Amino acid sequence: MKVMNLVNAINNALDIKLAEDQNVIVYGEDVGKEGGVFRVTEGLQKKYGKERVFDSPLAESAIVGTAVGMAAAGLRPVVEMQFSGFVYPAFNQIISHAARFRNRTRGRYPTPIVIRMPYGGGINALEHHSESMEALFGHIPGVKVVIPSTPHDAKGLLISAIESDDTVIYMEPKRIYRAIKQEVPEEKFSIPLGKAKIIQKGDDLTIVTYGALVREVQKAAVLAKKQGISVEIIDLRTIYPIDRETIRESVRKTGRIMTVAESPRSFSVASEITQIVIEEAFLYLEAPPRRVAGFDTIVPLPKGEHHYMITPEKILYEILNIVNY
Amino acid sequence: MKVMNLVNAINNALDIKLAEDQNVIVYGEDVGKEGGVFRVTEGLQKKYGKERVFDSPLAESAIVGTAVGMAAAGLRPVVEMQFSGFVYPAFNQIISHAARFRNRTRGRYPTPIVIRMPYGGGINALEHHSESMEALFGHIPGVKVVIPSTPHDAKGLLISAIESDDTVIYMEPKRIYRAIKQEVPEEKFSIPLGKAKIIQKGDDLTIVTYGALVREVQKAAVLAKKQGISVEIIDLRTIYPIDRETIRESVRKTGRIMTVAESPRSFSVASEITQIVIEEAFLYLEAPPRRVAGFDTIVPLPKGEHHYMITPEKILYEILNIVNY
Amino acid sequence: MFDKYSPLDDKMVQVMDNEGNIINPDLMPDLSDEQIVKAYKDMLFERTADLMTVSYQRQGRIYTYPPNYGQEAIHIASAFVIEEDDWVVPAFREMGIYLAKGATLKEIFLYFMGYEDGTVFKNAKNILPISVPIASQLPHATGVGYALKYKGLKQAVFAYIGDGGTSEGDFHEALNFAGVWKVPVVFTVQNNQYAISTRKEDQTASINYAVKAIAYGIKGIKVDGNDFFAMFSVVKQARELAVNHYEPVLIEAVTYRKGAHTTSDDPSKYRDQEEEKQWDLRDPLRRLKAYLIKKGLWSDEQEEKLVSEYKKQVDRIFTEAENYGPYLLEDVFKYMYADMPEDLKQQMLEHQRFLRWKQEFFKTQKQAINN
Amino acid sequence: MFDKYSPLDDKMVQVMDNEGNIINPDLMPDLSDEQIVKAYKDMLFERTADLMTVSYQRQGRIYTYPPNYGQEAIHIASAFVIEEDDWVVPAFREMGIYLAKGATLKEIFLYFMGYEDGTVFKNAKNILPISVPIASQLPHATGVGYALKYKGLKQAVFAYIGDGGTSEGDFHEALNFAGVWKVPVVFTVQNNQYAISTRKEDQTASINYAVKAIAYGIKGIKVDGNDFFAMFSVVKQARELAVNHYEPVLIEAVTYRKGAHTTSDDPSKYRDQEEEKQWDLRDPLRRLKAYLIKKGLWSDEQEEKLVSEYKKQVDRIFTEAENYGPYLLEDVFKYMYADMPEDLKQQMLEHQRFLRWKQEFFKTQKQAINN
Ligand SMILES: Cc1ncc(C[n+]2csc(CCOP(=O)(O)OP(=O)(O)O)c2C)c(N)n1
Ligand SMILES: Cc1ncc(C[n+]2csc(CCOP(=O)(O)OP(=O)(O)O)c2C)c(N)n1
Ligand SMILES: [Mg+2]
Ligand SMILES: [Mg+2]
Repeated sequence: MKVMNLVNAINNALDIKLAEDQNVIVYGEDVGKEGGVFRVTEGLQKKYGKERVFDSPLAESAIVGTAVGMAAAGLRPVVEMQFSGFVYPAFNQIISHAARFRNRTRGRYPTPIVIRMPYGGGINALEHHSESMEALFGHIPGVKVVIPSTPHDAKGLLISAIESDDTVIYMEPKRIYRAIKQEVPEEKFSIPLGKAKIIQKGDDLTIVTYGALVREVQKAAVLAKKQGISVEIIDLRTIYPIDRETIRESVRKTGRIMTVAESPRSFSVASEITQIVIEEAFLYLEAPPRRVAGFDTIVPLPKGEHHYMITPEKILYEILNIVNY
Repeated sequence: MKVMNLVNAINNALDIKLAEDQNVIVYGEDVGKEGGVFRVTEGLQKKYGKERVFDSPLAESAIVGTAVGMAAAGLRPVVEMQFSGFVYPAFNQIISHAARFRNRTRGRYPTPIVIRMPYGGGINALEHHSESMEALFGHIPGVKVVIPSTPHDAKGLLISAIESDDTVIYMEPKRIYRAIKQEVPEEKFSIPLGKAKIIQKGDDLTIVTYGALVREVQKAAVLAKKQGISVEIIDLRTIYPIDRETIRESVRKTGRIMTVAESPRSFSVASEITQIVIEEAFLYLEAPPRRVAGFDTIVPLPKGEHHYMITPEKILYEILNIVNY
Repeated sequence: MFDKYSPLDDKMVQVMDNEGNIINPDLMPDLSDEQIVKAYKDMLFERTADLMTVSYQRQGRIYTYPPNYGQEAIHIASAFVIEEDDWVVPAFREMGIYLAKGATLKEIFLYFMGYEDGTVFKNAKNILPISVPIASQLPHATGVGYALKYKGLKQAVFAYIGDGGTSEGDFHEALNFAGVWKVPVVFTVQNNQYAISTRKEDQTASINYAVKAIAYGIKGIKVDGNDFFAMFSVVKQARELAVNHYEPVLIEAVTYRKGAHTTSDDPSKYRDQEEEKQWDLRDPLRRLKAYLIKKGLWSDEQEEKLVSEYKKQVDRIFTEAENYGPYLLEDVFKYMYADMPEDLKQQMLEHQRFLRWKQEFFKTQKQAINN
Repeated sequence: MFDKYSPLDDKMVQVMDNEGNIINPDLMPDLSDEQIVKAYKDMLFERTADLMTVSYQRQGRIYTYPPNYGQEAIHIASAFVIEEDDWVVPAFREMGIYLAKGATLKEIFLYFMGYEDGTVFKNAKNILPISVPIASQLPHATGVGYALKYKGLKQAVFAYIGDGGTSEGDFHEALNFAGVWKVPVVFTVQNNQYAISTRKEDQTASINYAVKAIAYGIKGIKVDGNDFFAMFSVVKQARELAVNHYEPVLIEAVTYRKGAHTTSDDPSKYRDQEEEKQWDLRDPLRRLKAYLIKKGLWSDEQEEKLVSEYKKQVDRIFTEAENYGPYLLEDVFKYMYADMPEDLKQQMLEHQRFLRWKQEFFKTQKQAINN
């Protein structure tokens, strides 16, 4: 075991996979010499050489597009989008190819690609550096979408993502890149994709969340406890395919559910979870499923960001709303 | 009044706006000389000249990106994506600029752009020519998303879209381009964006739908009637911002609601409507809101498309399910 | 040839004139008469199959189809160069190449009849599927090239695109990456004068398409794509640059789309017959046939006989394709992910429940639905 | 100049050497001594403001900031050419141009303090906001150019991008459209040798950035971007081509990013001090100052005095910016649409309800939250 933050854990997962599989290739803007703007790939070029870990030209569409070609020819590329706000030039390659090659070729050419990207707000960043648009990826048939919330999960999920024969969008909550430290096994281990984790048991209410907001929900749960409310917290871990079973069992027990996420609220993961709950547990509901999400606005620049960010107080407010329904 | 199909009605709306506003410019791939692959812009280049209606090079990102620049300099571009399946190269320009310029510049530079695109399945097309990905646009803060279902609406909504100071994604259900004919006023009229339309009153169940599926829902309603079920049909018309009020009033009355749409079901318009209904009418619900939507798969090529398409029978099946809940 | 050539001079490499005379013997490829006859036959086969496919479409027996008519020399010349282990990255208008690579005509028919099965090219080695979103296939070619180089394989990648496709960002990014990575990729722009209805004057202001190579530090060459010999020589030398020197190459193959853009298109809307006639003189089959006839290697009688054989063959294959098995519900779901997610399984089961209900319900109700 | 120049020769247009000697008098612009002194002062102001901004950032008084340090000659020379009605389409590293266009330093500070207000450039005519997604601003420039031509206005558009940005698809598409549409746009690539940590060898294999113009049938020129005179002459003539002949132009301005990519970046990770020293000799201020001193138009004393004035001025403006008003909740919502949708209004109201509750609740509960 070794104490790691999220950055260390992701680096460690890449290191392990680069070491054990010659087909794994890591590239993207500034990931080579510099080790990425967040230093996630630091040291890997030195260790594995420029042919396996390298800086690409500045062009997201070709970064993903070349990965599709590499995958077809047997490699397992892990590419980085410098920020999730800059993934859009690659959208066509993701939606038209990475997500579709397997189906188009009836399984002949799978796309074992991982597209890593830091996402989310709360770091006082420039425009386009703070968004949470995971729901867009959730709606694209053919990709999986993974978001870790701890160093431990970041490692185990990334290893699964690299080993998956499907394209995985792997979104990294940059706000907690260095904020959470944890003991993580140094050896290889993996966490299955598509399985949520109950990180706190509770009776009165289920909260589904993921990424950086897991921590905020945990804080809110402490506040709620002082109000005599027992919260069950589910860390979704995988946005698609969603673990309906874990959600179902939890909400059937608690009778109340709320999704907490930072993205714009309309057409969001929260809406989807509400739909799932309605399908799976309508008769168990004691209150309407709520969404605690960002506004349907652009994330404000730093001076206005506090209006947008979801705080433990806001979560508590919503907890009280749902419990007192 | 004149009998028009959807293609005629859209052409007519463009004609009217080109005639009355010198700032309106129409361009895209093959929209000039040829009048577009669906002939929607036929005759307009001849009438208004090559400077106002023209073929652009084959590049969707620049089509939208130049429109952002034109809009900043005072024009009102109406651009065409040849098929909605080819809008993805333009995603960055849509999400990072067309949707954000107004907010970024605190209103100084609005983006009065209309991005037209045929969408949806059922025409036995090649790959990428059949998808319905309107939910992606719904999740992007800063754009409006409009889908007409009749020639009359197509004209009135397009005129509003062109006159709107916001970017409007205007999706045209190509399956009914020529299938529906209707008397449409020849003079200018407009239909406000963001307002749904109740196209059939009913008591037992509300069905929300839009685009080509309105017609299928109407057929299903006829079948349902034979089973003694009275269906209220809402044509959403605008995907964002959604007309919560019309939905709320209807479902409070009927107690049951179902959304019928062709897109992949996860993270879809249907999920969003369920969330809205839960927020607006939880205590009025006699059955869980249902979604009748496409599978979370890629739309199959023509020989498999029938598995995917939503038929009146399928809608009826779901109606019976919800009514017998 | 590449050493002396600059695309800035806007010259077009040619070996044979419109009447089949060899006007540039230096570049005349070293092919045996048999090989040349074989090439002509392959072009004839492609053309026959293509024209018949268009007529099947007119009969409503196949869906939208993009004809290859007029572009056969590009395909067959390339096919003659492409080696078994080389990779092909298609656009959608290179039938002759797919066939040479081992794809079957039946598969191609299946694809345009609406089966994904048709683009798997099951027994063809190292060929990617047909790619519809314009230019988006080129980054794949660069990526395959990277993998080949990374693995130390002596193989080339042959990627295809149209003239209009050069305007897309992906064209730029793919060629730029190829230049930086120095990967063994031969990019061929089939300049058939049109992107649907759009001509070069509305597509780009560059003097030609080959000069675009300069932006990527790679070699570019413009060749008469209706001249089998010129095309063969250029592709051959491009392959050598790619495989032996890791030099990507951009080939502009000048040709003419004699048919419609697709069977949904009507070219009379945007071009005149005079132009079509002019290009008939440069028709790739006409030219190679003239050469063969002059050399006494071919005759109209042989052609007539062969074409009628080909027609029978194509028709037999087409009928076979028409009798292909059903498209099952599970085929919609099966290939989405390596392991089908539970949710997808449920969606499939739910639909099956509906299908069972439907059968029951409409049997008992005897209801007519006006679909 | 443009007639004789070919970017294929990879020559860099220069007027002044590193010591301020005029080595190419033919291209020496016709500027008065006062104008040249004014230009130097503007460069000095930009540099002073820039260096101070970096130090404010170090003090935690401003967020991430991309320094302009070393690129001042490009900005001020361009600013001297750009006319009042001309349009500017920024990337994010052209402070001197924004200021010349009428943006205020206060606004620039506000932007990097985290207010959208700072990129409105309220009293600046015809300038678009700062654009963060690389290369995505170039299509806007082409679009503005189209509008100007359409309206028959004799105005040019000046668009900016970095060397790395040339790899993006939008660079390609924007320049290609500009070439086809023949719009009056001057595209300037500020080649500061780095895209964050990435150098040219990993960015493109073209011999330089100016040759990329050939792919679009437009003129391309490579100029010493640290040479005020050369830069001025090139931009001036480019503007004339644009405005009088609707000829878009691509300028590669060779410079060096003396500072970090942004204040979050640490260049010592990827470049060595020796290189930085070499570029110090080519510093744009150093060179113009040498010219002025030789001509007796400037002195170290004058400079010292002026810089200390500038520092006070900048500091005053910065403090003013620091005292800018609050960012209200409604500012998050107000500008999303022309008319605020009902749904957004409700979201704002709901948040206000929460804020009122919060105040009440935590007053009574006296609870501490560990945020
Ligand atoms: C990204 C994208 N945009 C638009 C289309 C629609 N489309 C299909 S073919 C075509 C024209 C292609 O022209 P060209 O590249 O010259 O190839 P050709 O068809 O002439 O072989 C267009 C616009 C598409 N398939 N993909
Ligand atoms: C589309 C996009 N991808 C990535 C980034 C992150 N990023 C910001 S600046 C930069 C490098 C830009 O280099 P260059 O174009 O040379 O301009 P410079 O910063 O040197 O002025 C990168 C990769 C971005 N802003 N936009
Ligand atoms: Mg073409
Ligand atoms: Mg740079």
